[in-house]
Amino acid sequence: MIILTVEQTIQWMKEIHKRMEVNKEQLTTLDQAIGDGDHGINMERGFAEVVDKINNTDYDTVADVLKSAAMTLTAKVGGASGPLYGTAFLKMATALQDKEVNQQNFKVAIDEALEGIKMRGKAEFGEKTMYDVWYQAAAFLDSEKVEDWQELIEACQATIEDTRALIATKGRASYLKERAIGHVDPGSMSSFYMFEALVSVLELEV
Amino acid sequence: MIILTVEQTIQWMKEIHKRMEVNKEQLTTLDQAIGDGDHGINMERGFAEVVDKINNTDYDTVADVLKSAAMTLTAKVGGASGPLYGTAFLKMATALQDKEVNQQNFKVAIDEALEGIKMRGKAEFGEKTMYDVWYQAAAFLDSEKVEDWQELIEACQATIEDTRALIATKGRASYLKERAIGHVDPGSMSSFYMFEALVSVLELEV
Amino acid sequence: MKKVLNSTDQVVEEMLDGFVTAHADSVKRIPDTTVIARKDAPVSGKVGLVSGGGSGHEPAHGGYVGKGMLDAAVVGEVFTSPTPDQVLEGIKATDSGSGVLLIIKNYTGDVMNFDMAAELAEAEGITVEKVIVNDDVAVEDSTFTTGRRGIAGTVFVHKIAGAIAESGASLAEVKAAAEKVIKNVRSMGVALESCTVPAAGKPSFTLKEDEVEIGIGIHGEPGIERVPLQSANEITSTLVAKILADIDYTNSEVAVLVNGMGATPEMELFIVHRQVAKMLGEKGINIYKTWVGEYMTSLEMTGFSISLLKLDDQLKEALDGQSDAIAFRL
Amino acid sequence: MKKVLNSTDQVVEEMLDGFVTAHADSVKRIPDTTVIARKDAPVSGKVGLVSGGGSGHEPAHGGYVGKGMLDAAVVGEVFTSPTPDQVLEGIKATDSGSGVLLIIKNYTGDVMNFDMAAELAEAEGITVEKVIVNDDVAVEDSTFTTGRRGIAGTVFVHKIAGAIAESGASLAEVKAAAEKVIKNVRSMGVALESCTVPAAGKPSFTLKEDEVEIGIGIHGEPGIERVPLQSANEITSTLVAKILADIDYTNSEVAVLVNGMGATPEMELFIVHRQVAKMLGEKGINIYKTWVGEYMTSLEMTGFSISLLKLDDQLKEALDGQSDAIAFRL
Ligand SMILES: Nc1ncnc2c1ncn2[C@@H]1O[C@H](COP(=O)(O)OP(=O)(O)O)[C@@H](O)[C@H]1O
Ligand SMILES: Nc1ncnc2c1ncn2[C@@H]1O[C@H](COP(=O)(O)OP(=O)(O)O)[C@@H](O)[C@H]1O
Ligand SMILES: [Mg+2]
Ligand SMILES: [Mg+2]
Ligand SMILES: [Mg+2]
Ligand SMILES: [Mg+2]
Repeated sequence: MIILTVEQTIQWMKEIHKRMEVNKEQLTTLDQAIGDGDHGINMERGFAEVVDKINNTDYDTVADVLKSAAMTLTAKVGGASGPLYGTAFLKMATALQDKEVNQQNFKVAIDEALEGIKMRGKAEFGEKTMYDVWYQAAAFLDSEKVEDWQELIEACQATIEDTRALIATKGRASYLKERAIGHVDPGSMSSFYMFEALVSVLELEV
Repeated sequence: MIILTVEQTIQWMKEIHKRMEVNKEQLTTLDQAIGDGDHGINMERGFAEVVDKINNTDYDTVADVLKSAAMTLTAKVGGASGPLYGTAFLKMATALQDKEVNQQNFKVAIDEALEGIKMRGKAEFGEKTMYDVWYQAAAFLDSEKVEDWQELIEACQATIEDTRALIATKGRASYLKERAIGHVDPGSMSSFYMFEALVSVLELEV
Repeated sequence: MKKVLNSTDQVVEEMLDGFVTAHADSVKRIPDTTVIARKDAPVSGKVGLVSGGGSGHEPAHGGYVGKGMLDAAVVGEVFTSPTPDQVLEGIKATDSGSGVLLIIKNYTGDVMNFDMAAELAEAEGITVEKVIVNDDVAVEDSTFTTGRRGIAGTVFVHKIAGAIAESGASLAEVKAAAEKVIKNVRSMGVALESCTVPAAGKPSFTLKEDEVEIGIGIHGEPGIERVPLQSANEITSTLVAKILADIDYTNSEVAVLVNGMGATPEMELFIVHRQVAKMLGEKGINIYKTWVGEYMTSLEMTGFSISLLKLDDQLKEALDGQSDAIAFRL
Repeated sequence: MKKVLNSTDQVVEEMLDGFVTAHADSVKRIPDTTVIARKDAPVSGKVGLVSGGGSGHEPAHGGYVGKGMLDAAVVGEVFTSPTPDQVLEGIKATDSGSGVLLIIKNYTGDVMNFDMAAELAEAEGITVEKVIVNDDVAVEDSTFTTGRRGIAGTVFVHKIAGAIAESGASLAEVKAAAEKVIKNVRSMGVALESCTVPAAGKPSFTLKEDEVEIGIGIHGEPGIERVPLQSANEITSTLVAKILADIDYTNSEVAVLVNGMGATPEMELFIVHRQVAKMLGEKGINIYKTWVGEYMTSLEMTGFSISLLKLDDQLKEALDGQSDAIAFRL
């Protein structure tokens, strides 16, 4: 069964942008605490560009939409999150090339995205980065067939809370050592919004 | 009748220093309002040096004490007030050279100091500078024989209040035009302390 | 936030415009990019030197573009690494066929974006090498983590690699010289007050009236430790001691860089330098040359960093080489 | 007050010490004075150029000492003119028998102290001439008052008089060139935040979060008007319009100096320069050369000034002349 259409994928990007806009200041504040205070700015700017690009392009496949997003994020965001998200979406696009997006294929795509982030960022699970959230999301999709997509949100949510307790060993937060404890990782938070946005379109009637 | 001995002149300088120390912040605050915020610092530094110099020198005449003060102020203060007060005290010293300090000679000395400030600063009465206070002090001494030195303090005090209402046409306060109105001139204030210190030693039993 | 701006999302664009307008005799902007290049780039027969990073570090990096230093600086958003396509433009604008060296400061974002650009350039047939500057001793050097950051010591890498490249050396030689500098330069900084990223609109961190943050990076990242405000000599001693503990400077000659973070009066930087010179003198470390001023800033952050570069004859000669870069004339 | 200091009454002493230590290859301190002189002063056969003023304006004035610019800078306490005996030491250190030109900024204190020094020097048989810089159009030029202040435009006087002196010109010729610069240079500044004099311990003035002070001097003196914070373009337009109204720059070539007051990020100065260039372009005024950076600061004041110097061939040539001064290498 197809779980994601071209229309839904476009909507997914718009829903992400909406969340980045609304939470721009929250993400920036999180990044001020343990990074350099630009994550919300980067994300909002990046997804505004993605939406702009998508609004001006016709798409035949989900893969094409994701590829557009990937290219735009890579070319417009910069910083750590630009290449990481750019890679994640590019890997998803490649995995879904010439395929319909059923749950099985989508799971593979998320696995690929996860591998992409790992490859690009040299991150492992538990280093207090966005990787943690993608790792949990992938793990969730691995578990049988999904009945209730809300559970994906909950899984991600739990991971975010887990990052709070961690010392970071990748990204700028790693400079802080113990002082990073008690703070949520901004990239994990923005990844959470991506999955939250995804669920909101998966449940759309199309 | 001698009104000022060597001892009293030395004491005069110490009394000035005491007042500059106590009122350093007030003078600086006045100068922050309409100048560059260093007058209290300049005055305290200058008279500390004067006292230091005087403590380490033996004097035979009032003129010598005043000359020491003049040289020290000129060499250690800088800014506008350094040359102006340096000149004032130097002119007093010159006027009192080889003379005993009776009221008549002292009056002439203050007249000379006044002329010195005018020559150095090209100031006239009513330009909202220290000149105003010296002008009033000289005018007061011109008026018959002084019975009550407290009246000199009152004359100076009144002049200070007068400077508040003026637009300045000399010194940094002149840049402010109308905005200088309502603020007392810092140099007038420090001159007031000099005369206040003078009266305190004139009334000393020696 | 009180800044001289027109619009927070145009700061980089307008700065670049103002920069090339001011210095049109020596630099150019590659059209439709955020790349500032030497006016005569690519310089035929010469290895191209490209650096860059987020903006907000002015005069880095545009100020270091010029004969004897960088061929191009690629500029990102404030405190945000430039994107791979922009870096690629920088590489293309400076490659004369002799290859291009990328001088990257060790931040995850910078490394990833420059890496991707290098891959793209290689795909277009341009030979690219990279060096990664990691002079900040405030951060632990560990292979399991991100490792030390690149901060003000990077300026020495630009200068020396620039002189070597100008002498007609090969890409491998220029890279080797840059790596020698990286191996021999250490830095550490302190902040008294935070900066404010224009688009964020509020300070990156807040310190109490009597607190300083030791070991800050150059992007308003928090440092390693908050301590009470101390005297200039004490703060300086802390930083210098940490630097000297990291590599052995005994009996060596060094170049010193006392770098203002943006809002610290130069007067205070000289007071710091006085203590640096005193400490080095006591340790028998000879100062070959000193720079005091703003070289790698964090917008209007108050604070400073100290960098020490251990020299040998090759490095000395390269350090003394002529430079036309606007912010590093020699 | 949060500053990198050891003791508020040692700032000048320690700064001078740090300065000469950092730049011992090109400058020296005349022992027991606050005079920074060219290492080779007095330069035989050359007119000596002496300037100075209070400290807190760094890199002014020590940074302008060097071949092609000043022979000596005499430094006073923070924002306080140096005393006559110190200026005299500066004169004596630089007179090679060809006479000395004093470049004085028009402040009552500076004028009086330098005047007294000139009298003392003349008494010792040294020929001394003076020029008084008064480029600040924020202040009215009137013979009944103190007249306009001298601000950042003074740097152009140093540069051009320096080049003319270096060419072997006579005292009269150097003075004439300096006066030509003074006649043709105009400046104006704005502050966003005050500075704090170390010994005062509190800001010289206070502005509201949305207020700027137009027409400030360089000592934390209040300006002429407080207005709401505007865009970079608007503030710049106000200053440039005031400058252009003062002398006729039509069809001329100009040198531009966009000068940071101490804490303004260079990024913002370039945004200002962008608008300056735009306005001059619209008026058909041609920019010959531009400087953007910190040249005449007020400690850590936030703000900037703009200076325009109208050029002729003589001034252009002198402006282009070589300079070894630490803060104005050319
Ligand atoms: N090596 C890495 N691997 C995976 N994620 C990383 C890595 N480094 C940083 N990140 C993620 O990127 C986020 C920061 O993104 P952003 O603030 O946009 O970039 P920058 O750190 O360059 O300012 C972090 O919160 C973290 O989740
Ligand atoms: N031309 C002048 N004639 C007389 N007094 C002057 C003149 N200019 C300034 N003053 C006096 O000097 C005072 C300022 O002294 P100070 O703050 O120490 O010097 P500066 O203005 O150089 O900082 C003013 O308040 C004023 O009384
Ligand atoms: Mg960030
Ligand atoms: Mg004053
Ligand atoms: Mg960043
Ligand atoms: Mg003063």
